[in-house]
Amino acid sequence: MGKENEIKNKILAIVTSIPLLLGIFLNLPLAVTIAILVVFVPISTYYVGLVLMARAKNKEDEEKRKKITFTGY
Amino acid sequence: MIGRLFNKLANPDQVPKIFAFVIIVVLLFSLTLSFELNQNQLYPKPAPQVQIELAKKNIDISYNLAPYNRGGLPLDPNNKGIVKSQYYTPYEGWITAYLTPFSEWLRDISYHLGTTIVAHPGGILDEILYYTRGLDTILESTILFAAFTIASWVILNRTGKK
Amino acid sequence: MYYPVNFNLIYILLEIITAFIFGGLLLGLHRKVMARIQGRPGPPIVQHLLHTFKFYIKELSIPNTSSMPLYVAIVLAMDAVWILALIVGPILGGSFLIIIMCYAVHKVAEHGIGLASGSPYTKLGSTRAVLSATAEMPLIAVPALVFFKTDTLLLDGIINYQIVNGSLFTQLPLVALAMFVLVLSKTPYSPFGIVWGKDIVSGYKTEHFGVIRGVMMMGEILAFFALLWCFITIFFGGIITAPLAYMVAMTGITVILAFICALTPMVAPYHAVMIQWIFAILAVVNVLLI
Amino acid sequence: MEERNLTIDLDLFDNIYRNLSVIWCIKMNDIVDINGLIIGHFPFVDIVPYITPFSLALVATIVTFTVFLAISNPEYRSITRFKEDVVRKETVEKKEARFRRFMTILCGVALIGVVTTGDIFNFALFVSLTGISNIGIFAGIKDTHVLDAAFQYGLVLMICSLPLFGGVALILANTGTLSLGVLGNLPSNQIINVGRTLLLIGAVGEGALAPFFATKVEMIRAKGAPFINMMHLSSLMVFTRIIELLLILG
Repeated sequence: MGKENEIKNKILAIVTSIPLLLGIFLNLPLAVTIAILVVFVPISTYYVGLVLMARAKNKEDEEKRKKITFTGY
Repeated sequence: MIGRLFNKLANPDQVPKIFAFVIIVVLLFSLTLSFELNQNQLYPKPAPQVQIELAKKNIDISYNLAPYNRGGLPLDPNNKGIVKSQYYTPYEGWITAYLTPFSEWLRDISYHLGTTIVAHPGGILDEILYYTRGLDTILESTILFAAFTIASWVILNRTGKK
Repeated sequence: MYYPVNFNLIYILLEIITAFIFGGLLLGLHRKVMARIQGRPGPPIVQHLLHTFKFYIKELSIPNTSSMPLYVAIVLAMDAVWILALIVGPILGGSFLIIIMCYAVHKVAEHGIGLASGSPYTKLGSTRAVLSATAEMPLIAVPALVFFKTDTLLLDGIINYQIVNGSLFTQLPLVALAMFVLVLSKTPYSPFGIVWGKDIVSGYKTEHFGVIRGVMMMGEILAFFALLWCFITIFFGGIITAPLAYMVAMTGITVILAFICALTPMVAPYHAVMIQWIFAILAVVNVLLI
Repeated sequence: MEERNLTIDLDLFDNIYRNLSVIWCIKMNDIVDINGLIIGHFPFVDIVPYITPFSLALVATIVTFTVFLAISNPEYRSITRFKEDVVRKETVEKKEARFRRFMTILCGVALIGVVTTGDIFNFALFVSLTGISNIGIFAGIKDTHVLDAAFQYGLVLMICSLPLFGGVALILANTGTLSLGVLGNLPSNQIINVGRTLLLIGAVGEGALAPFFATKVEMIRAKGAPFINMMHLSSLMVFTRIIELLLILG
């Protein structure tokens, strides 16, 4: 996963959460609410998960841990 | 006993036989019931033989077409046929009733597509079916074409061809 | 039945999150009880939830052999379908048939998850998913027999019927048993859990890790919660109405499930189909007798 | 019981058929009890699809699945052979994949018909169409084990057309209508029950559900994930729909 991919995932995570935020602030009809929840909750959890994963991977201690495991070989 | 039966069912070769057997059992059971037709849905015309006799009596030529003649004069807009339809339509009793949505669209866009409407599936070809149901014709031919597609693909791409 | 025109999204979202957390705790409890029966200390009850969150920060790598949009999309479909079930069931009190559909799609998703990765282990799991679906679909259709008793399949209507005529559990015990077997087959480590049995590594889940596994576990938690909710509503709807009572009942059923899971071995695939099919026939007999 | 039926019918046919639009809004008791509120209906002349929350959910599911299955590539299989020191990646041939993808899309379209139609004859036709496209999905495979099972499944499908259309014919002959909207209001009798049983057997054979599942389980060992998944989806959706249909008839 390159840098571009991470940026793309961040953008997608924000874009897919926008309908949920809209639904919270506006009073939408029921059908629209259901559609938003069913479609966007899984997708946004997926992309938020990808962003979280990238963050966890970029942490310094993660790098250190990797080094140790590789020298361990 | 049950175990042996299930072992048989687990073998694909046996499945059609057992399936057919189950259908036979149900059909045999159903033969013992009394069958009743819904009289009200029979075609609202005299029986074919009676029609012919009536025709002889009245010297009406159109009655020679006995069961297929549904009354009315051809190409006469004021003289509708006598039909008993399942679904309501303003064009009921006409030869062009029960067009599919696509045919209706064709009818509405132009004056010059008469034959096309008549000839394509879902047009009036299915008039023969008495129940005059447009989509059925399309579906039946679709099933047929799907079968033809599969068969031709299998034949064209068969392995070990010379 | 009356569908309100405006329904707050926050309310529904909170309900889904509650279902997720409570379902996760229930599955944790399930593991704990099983461990205690087998004489082990067992993980803490929050372990299952922590497990799900842990996968969110683990690296995701998609196998080179997988069939691509399907690999991700089908896991998301599994989540989406149970969110739909949770909206239709507890909030709207809608048709039970929609939950049958959700269950069907869940089985399709299991099959697809197994196929999409291209690994032979997941392939085995997905083959078993098809095998179990052939028996579980009739089983979930059995509560449709409740229709002959109550003349309605709307969950609201079923609750109303039970408030007037007493709980359905006493009237249709064998149908309740069939539904219970269905819930049992969706519990981890169950005798009918042939799709994720440890004899085929992890069944259809073998190749899924990282974020995707987290999303998948979320879907499974929601599924467990939704099925438990359906079971309680359809057969004890008149007695249990308050949310707290629901929680107590769910905990009780989870403990029973844990006892069954801990004490029974996993049956062979074809035998699982056979046993479940027998339960379905028993339920039909029960309905015919009344 | 039969005579009572006929007298009811006389009233029904004169009043109700003429005002179908009125019925669809008010008198659809059974469908409302099973599916929830009827949101609307399309008065196509001979086929009257009605929209309920149930059918909306089904259509949404099927459309989503069909789109995703159609755009997915088939998966690879890594294969090692004896005396060879390489791991080969095998997948479905391009030509074969194209044909099977077409059949997958056809199956999806037929499934949408299955779940929306409000007419049992059209239902039987659509189910046959899904069956034949399922066979198409498996016809391209060059694997004798799979083809043998697919052959048996094809036999079952052909046998299935008897119970499916026979059941519909029995119901038509007895009640005089094929429309689910009207059938939902008619009381059930023995002949309708036989028709329902036949329809159920037809759907069970079509979907290869237990106890006739052996063919399907052998078939899905083939390659080509998205296409095979469609077959599973179709059989389960047909089963879901037939539950609704049988309950409406009752």
